[in-house]
Amino acid sequence: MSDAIAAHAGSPGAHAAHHSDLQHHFDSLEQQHEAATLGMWLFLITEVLFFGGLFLAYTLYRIWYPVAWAEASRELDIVLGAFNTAVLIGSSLTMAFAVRAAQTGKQRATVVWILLTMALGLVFLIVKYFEYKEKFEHHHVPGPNFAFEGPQAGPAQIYFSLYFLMTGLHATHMIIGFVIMAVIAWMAHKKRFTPEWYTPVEISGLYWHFVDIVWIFLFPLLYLVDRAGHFA
Amino acid sequence: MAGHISPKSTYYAIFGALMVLTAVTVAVAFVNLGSFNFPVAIGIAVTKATLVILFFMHAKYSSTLTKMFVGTAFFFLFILLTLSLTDYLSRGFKTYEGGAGGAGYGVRSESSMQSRPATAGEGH
Amino acid sequence: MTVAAPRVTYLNHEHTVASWLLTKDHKRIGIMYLLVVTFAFFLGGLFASMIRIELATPAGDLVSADTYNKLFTMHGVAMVFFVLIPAVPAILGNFVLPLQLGAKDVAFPKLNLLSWYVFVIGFLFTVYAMVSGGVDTGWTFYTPYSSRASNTIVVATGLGVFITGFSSILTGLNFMVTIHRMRAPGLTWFRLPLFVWAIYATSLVQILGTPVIAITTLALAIERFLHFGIFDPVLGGDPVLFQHMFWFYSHPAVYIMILPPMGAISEVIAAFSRKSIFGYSFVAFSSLAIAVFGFLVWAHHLFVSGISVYSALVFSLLTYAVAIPSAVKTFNWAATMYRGAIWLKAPMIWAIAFLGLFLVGGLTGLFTAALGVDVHIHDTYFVVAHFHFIMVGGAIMGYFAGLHYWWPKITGKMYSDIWAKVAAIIVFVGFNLTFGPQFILGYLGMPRRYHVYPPEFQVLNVLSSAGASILAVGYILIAIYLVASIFWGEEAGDNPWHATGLEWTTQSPPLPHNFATQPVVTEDAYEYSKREIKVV
Amino acid sequence: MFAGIPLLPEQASTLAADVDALYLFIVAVTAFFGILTTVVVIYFAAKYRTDDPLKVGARIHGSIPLELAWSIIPFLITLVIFAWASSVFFDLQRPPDQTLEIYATGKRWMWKFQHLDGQNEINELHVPVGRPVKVTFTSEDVIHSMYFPAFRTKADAIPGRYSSVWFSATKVGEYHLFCAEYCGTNHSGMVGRVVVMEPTAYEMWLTGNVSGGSLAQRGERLFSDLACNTCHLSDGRGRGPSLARKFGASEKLTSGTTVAIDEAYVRESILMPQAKLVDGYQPLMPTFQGLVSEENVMALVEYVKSLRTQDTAVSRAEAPEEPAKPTAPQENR
Repeated sequence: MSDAIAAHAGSPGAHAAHHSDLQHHFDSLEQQHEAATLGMWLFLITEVLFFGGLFLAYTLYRIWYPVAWAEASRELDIVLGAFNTAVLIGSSLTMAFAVRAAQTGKQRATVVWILLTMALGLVFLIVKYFEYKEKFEHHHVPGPNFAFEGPQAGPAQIYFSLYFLMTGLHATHMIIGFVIMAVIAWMAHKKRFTPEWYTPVEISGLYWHFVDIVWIFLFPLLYLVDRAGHFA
Repeated sequence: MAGHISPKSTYYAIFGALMVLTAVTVAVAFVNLGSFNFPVAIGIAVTKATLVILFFMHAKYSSTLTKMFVGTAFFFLFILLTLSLTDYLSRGFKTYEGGAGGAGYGVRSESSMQSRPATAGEGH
Repeated sequence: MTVAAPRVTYLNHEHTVASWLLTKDHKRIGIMYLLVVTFAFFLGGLFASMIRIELATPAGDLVSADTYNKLFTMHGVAMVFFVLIPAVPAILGNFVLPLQLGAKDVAFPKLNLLSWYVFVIGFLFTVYAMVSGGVDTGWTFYTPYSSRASNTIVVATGLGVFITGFSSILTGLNFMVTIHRMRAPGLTWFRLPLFVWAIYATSLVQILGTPVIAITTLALAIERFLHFGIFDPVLGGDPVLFQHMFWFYSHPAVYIMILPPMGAISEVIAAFSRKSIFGYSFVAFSSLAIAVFGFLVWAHHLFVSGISVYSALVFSLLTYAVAIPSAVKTFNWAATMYRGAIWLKAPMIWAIAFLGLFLVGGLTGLFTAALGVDVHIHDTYFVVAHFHFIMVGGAIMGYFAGLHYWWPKITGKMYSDIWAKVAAIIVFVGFNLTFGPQFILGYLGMPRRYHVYPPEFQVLNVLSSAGASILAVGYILIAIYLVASIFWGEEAGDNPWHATGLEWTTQSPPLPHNFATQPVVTEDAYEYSKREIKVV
Repeated sequence: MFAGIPLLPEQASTLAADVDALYLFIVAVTAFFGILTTVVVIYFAAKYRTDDPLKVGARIHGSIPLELAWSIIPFLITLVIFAWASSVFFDLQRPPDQTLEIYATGKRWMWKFQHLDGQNEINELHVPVGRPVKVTFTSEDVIHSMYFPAFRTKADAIPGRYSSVWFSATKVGEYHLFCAEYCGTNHSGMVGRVVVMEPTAYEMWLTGNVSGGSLAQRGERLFSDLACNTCHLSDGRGRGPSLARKFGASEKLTSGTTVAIDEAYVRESILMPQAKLVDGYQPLMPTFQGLVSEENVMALVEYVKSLRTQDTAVSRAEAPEEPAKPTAPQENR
C-alpha cells in the first residue's frame, strides 16, 4: 500500500499549461496514467474471477468423470487447437509491439501492428468457426439433439456445455477486443497518441494479453485431456 | 513519463519461450503420466501465463501495487478452487470406522486417486 | 446561523434534465442512485408487508401459494440486489468519498455514470420480470428448481441480476482507484476517515466476488434457455455446485452490505462523542480482515446440503474466525463513547439503535455457525431473523445513520431533529417486535418460505406481523421529514455537527467541483480534542 | 398470553436434549455479552451526555492490550462453542450400527416412505420408540429437505444421490415432518407426521398392512422383470458380475480404483452403469435412467443387500435374525 503520495507532485496552483489530454479532475498526466492502468488491472481481476467460476465447474467434473472427459476431449481437433494457440500468442506479440510503437511515438508502426493483431485475431475466430460448425454436424452441441455414442453421454454433455460456455465466453471477449482495437487503430491513424499520452493503447494491450492468457489455460484444459489413453 | 520500454529482443525471446512451451504441453499430453497429466498441463499453462503477465503486460516494471493486485486475483481464484474441492474430495472419506462412505456420484474413497495404467482389453 | 448568500452549488448551477441524466458529477450520481434505491426499497417493503399480512393466519387466505412464492422471491431480489448492495456504497459512498479524500471527483467519472445506467437497466429487467408474472425461485435461484421445474421468468431476472452486478463491479473498481490515486496531499492511509477504509474493503469484495455470481447467473440462464447441462443431475451434474458458486459471492455480498454502514457508524459515533475513534488502526484493519476472511466461509450455507462432514468442520471454524473482526469493531465503538462528550442528536440515536440491533444480529450468527445447532435451525425462521437483524438492523440502520449525518451536507438543509429521533425509536421497537419472535419460531422448527404453517405457530406470527406494521410506519416517517426538510428545512450551514473530515470543510451543499482550493491534511482523523471549534 | 408459547420444541429423540443443551449454552453466552455491551453503551451515552456541541471528549486513542483481550477471549469462547457443536454434529451424522432401515423419496410435494417389509406410506412414517431408525432418501425432481424438528435433524434430498438422517425416538406421539428446502408451489404443503409407537403397537401396525411381500422380494421380482438375471448370474460367469455376497464388500474397477459397494454405488450402477465399471467386464449394461423409478431402484438395492447373506430374498419375518454384524453402510454426509 505504499503507492506514492507524490501523486500530487507539483502544487496544484503552479501547473504548466493544461495538457490537452489531461482530464480536469486529475492533477498530472502521471496520476491519470497510473489511475487508468490500475483501473484496467482491477478490471482484469474481475475477469480472472469471472472465468474462475467455470474453471471450478471444469475441475470438479473432470475429477468426477475422468473417462467421459477423456472421450469427449478426444473429439476435439488438436491440430486446430495448437494452431490457434500459436496464432493467439503471435497476436500477443504484435500487440506488445503496437504498445512499444506507441510508447516511442511511431504512429504508423502502431497502426500497422494493431491491424496485424486484429488479423491474427480474425484467423483465430475463423478457425473457431470451423470447429463449432464441425460440432454442430456431429450433434455435439448440448441440448435436445445432443448425440454422443457410448455410455458416457450424460457427463459428455456436461463437458460440451462447459466447452461451449468457456470458448464462447472467450470468443465474445475477443470480439470486444476487436472493436476496441479498431477504435485504437483509428485514433492512432489520426495521430492522437504521443509518448506522454498513449494510455488507450496500453490498456487495450493489457486486455488483449489477458484474452490470450485465458486461451493459454483453455487449450490444455479442453484439448489435451488424457491424450495418452490412461482412461481408455 | 512513458512507462518502461522493453527492447524488441525481450519480446522475441518471450514469444519463443511461449511457442516452445506450447509445443511441450502438446507433447507431454501424449505421454501417459496417469493422474499427473492434469497438474503438469496446469503447471506449463501457469508458466506461460506468468511470462505473458511479467513481460508482455509489463507487470515486472509496474508499481508494487499492480503486482499485489495480480497476486490477489490468483490468490482468490486459488481459494475458490481449493476450498470447494475440500468438500468434493473429502466426500469419499469414511465418516466412521465400519461405514463405507461414498457419495451417489463422485469420488469414491481416496484410493480412487491412485494411478495405475489400465491394462486395456482385460476381461473376457 | 449566518444566512449564506446565494452561492453556486452542485445543485443550482445547472437545472436541465440533461444536466442530471448526463452528469459526471459524483454528487449528482449519488442522488440519482438515492432515488432508484428508495423506489426499490419501498417496492421490496410492499412485498414484505404483503408477506407479513399473509402470515398473520396459518391458512393461505390472502394470496395463492404461487403468488406468495413470487412475493418472497421478489422481496428478496429487490432488497438484496437493488437496495442493500448499492445503498451505502453507491449513495453515501458516491457522494462522500471524493469529499473525504479532498478530490474533485472519482477517478473515472464517465464510468461512474455508466455504472448508474447499468444499474437502472438491470433494475428494469427485474421490474419487467416482476410485472409480467414474477419469478418464484427464491432470491437464491437454486437449481434444479430454477433451471427445470420453475415455469416463471427466471432468465429475465437472472439477466437483470447479471447486469446489475456489473454496476457493483464498476463502482468498486472506481472507488478503489480513487482511494489509491486521488487522496489530498498529506492524507496518508492512517489519516483516512474510517468510512474510506470501509468503502475500500467493500470495493475489494465487490471486485473479487461479483464476477462469480455473474458467471453463475449466466450459466443458470444458459442452462435453462439452451438446455445446457452444467448443474443438471439427470446428466450427472451436481446441483450443490450451483450452491457453492452462488454462495462464494453471496456471503461476501453480505459484507458488501454491512461494511459501508459500519464505516458510516464509525464516522457518526466519533463525531457525536467528539472524540477520536478508539483503536483506529484496529477498526480499519478489521474492515480489511472482514473483506478477506469473508471469502473463506461461504459453505456455512450448505451445512445440510450434503457437503462432506470434514469440509463442514473447516467452514464452521473459519466462520467463527470471521465473526471476530465484527466483534472488535463493536467493542471499539462502545469504547469510543467512554469519556466522550456525547451529543445525542438524531444521527447518534440512529447509531446507538444500530449498535443494539447489529449486536443481536452478529451474536445470533454464532448459532448458525455452530454445526450441531445449524442442522436444526437451517432454513427455518431463526435464519430469517438472523439475517434480517444483520441486513435491516445493521445495514439499513447504518445507512440511515449515515444519511441523517450527511443530509445537511447533501441538501444544505436540516431536518427536524425531534421527528428523526421519534422515527428511530419507532423503527427500533417495530423491528424488534417483527424479528424477535422469529427467533423463537425458528427454533420451534417453522421452516422459511412457508405459505401455510401449523396453527401452533400463529401467535408468534401475529406478533411479527404487528411489528412489521410499526416498522412500516417508521420508514414512511423518515421519508416524510427528510423530503419536508428539502422545502421547509432551515439552512444547515457548512459544518452543523462541528465534525472533523474534509467534507465538512467545504460549503453545503458543496461546490460543483467540491473544493475552492485543494485542501491539505495536516492532522489525523477525528482529532477533536486538539482543535478549538470556531463557531461559524 | 405467553404461557401457551413453548420456547423449545418437544424433545422426542436421544439427540434432541444434546442439541438443546448446546443451544441454551450459546443463548447464555450471547445474552451475557449482548446485555453487557448494551448496558455499557447506554451507560456511556447517559453519563457522558452533553448538549454543548463545543465540548470535546478526552484524548484517548486506544489500548493494544484491550484490543488483544477482546479479540482473543471471544475467539477462545467461539472455539469452545465450535468444539461442542462439532461433536453434536458428528453424533447427528453417525448412526449406530444397528438401525431400522427405511427408504424414502421426495417428490414434488409429497414424501413416500418404504418399509423393508413392503409397507408404503405417503407423508406419514410409523416408527417404533426406542430403536434407532435410519431413513435413506433421495429426490425425484428438485432439491427437498427432510426435517424432523422434534428430532432436531434435517438433510437435503438432492436428486442424483442418496442422503440420510437417523434418529432414535424416545417419546411416543406424533411429530411434524417438514420439507425445509423451497421446492415450488406446494412447498408448504409437503408436510407430514411421524407416528412414534410402542414396539408392540408397531409390530401390530406392520402386520396390519403388509402389502405384497417385503421390499427385497419386490426387488427380486423387478430383477427378473427387467431381465437383470440374464447377465448377472449368481456364479459370476455371466456378462455382468455376480451380485451374491457383494453388498458391503468392495470392488475393483477398470480405472484401477477400488470402491465400496453401498446403496449409492448400486443405485449409480443401475442408473449410470459405465460411471464405475467393474474390472474385467465390458461396458455392455444399458442405462436404466428414466426406465426405473426411484422407489423401484430402492427395491432393487434392498434385493442386492439381501443377497449378501443368502442366495434368494426372503421377507424379514422369515429371515433369521441378522447373523453377522453387517457393516451398515452409512451414506456419507
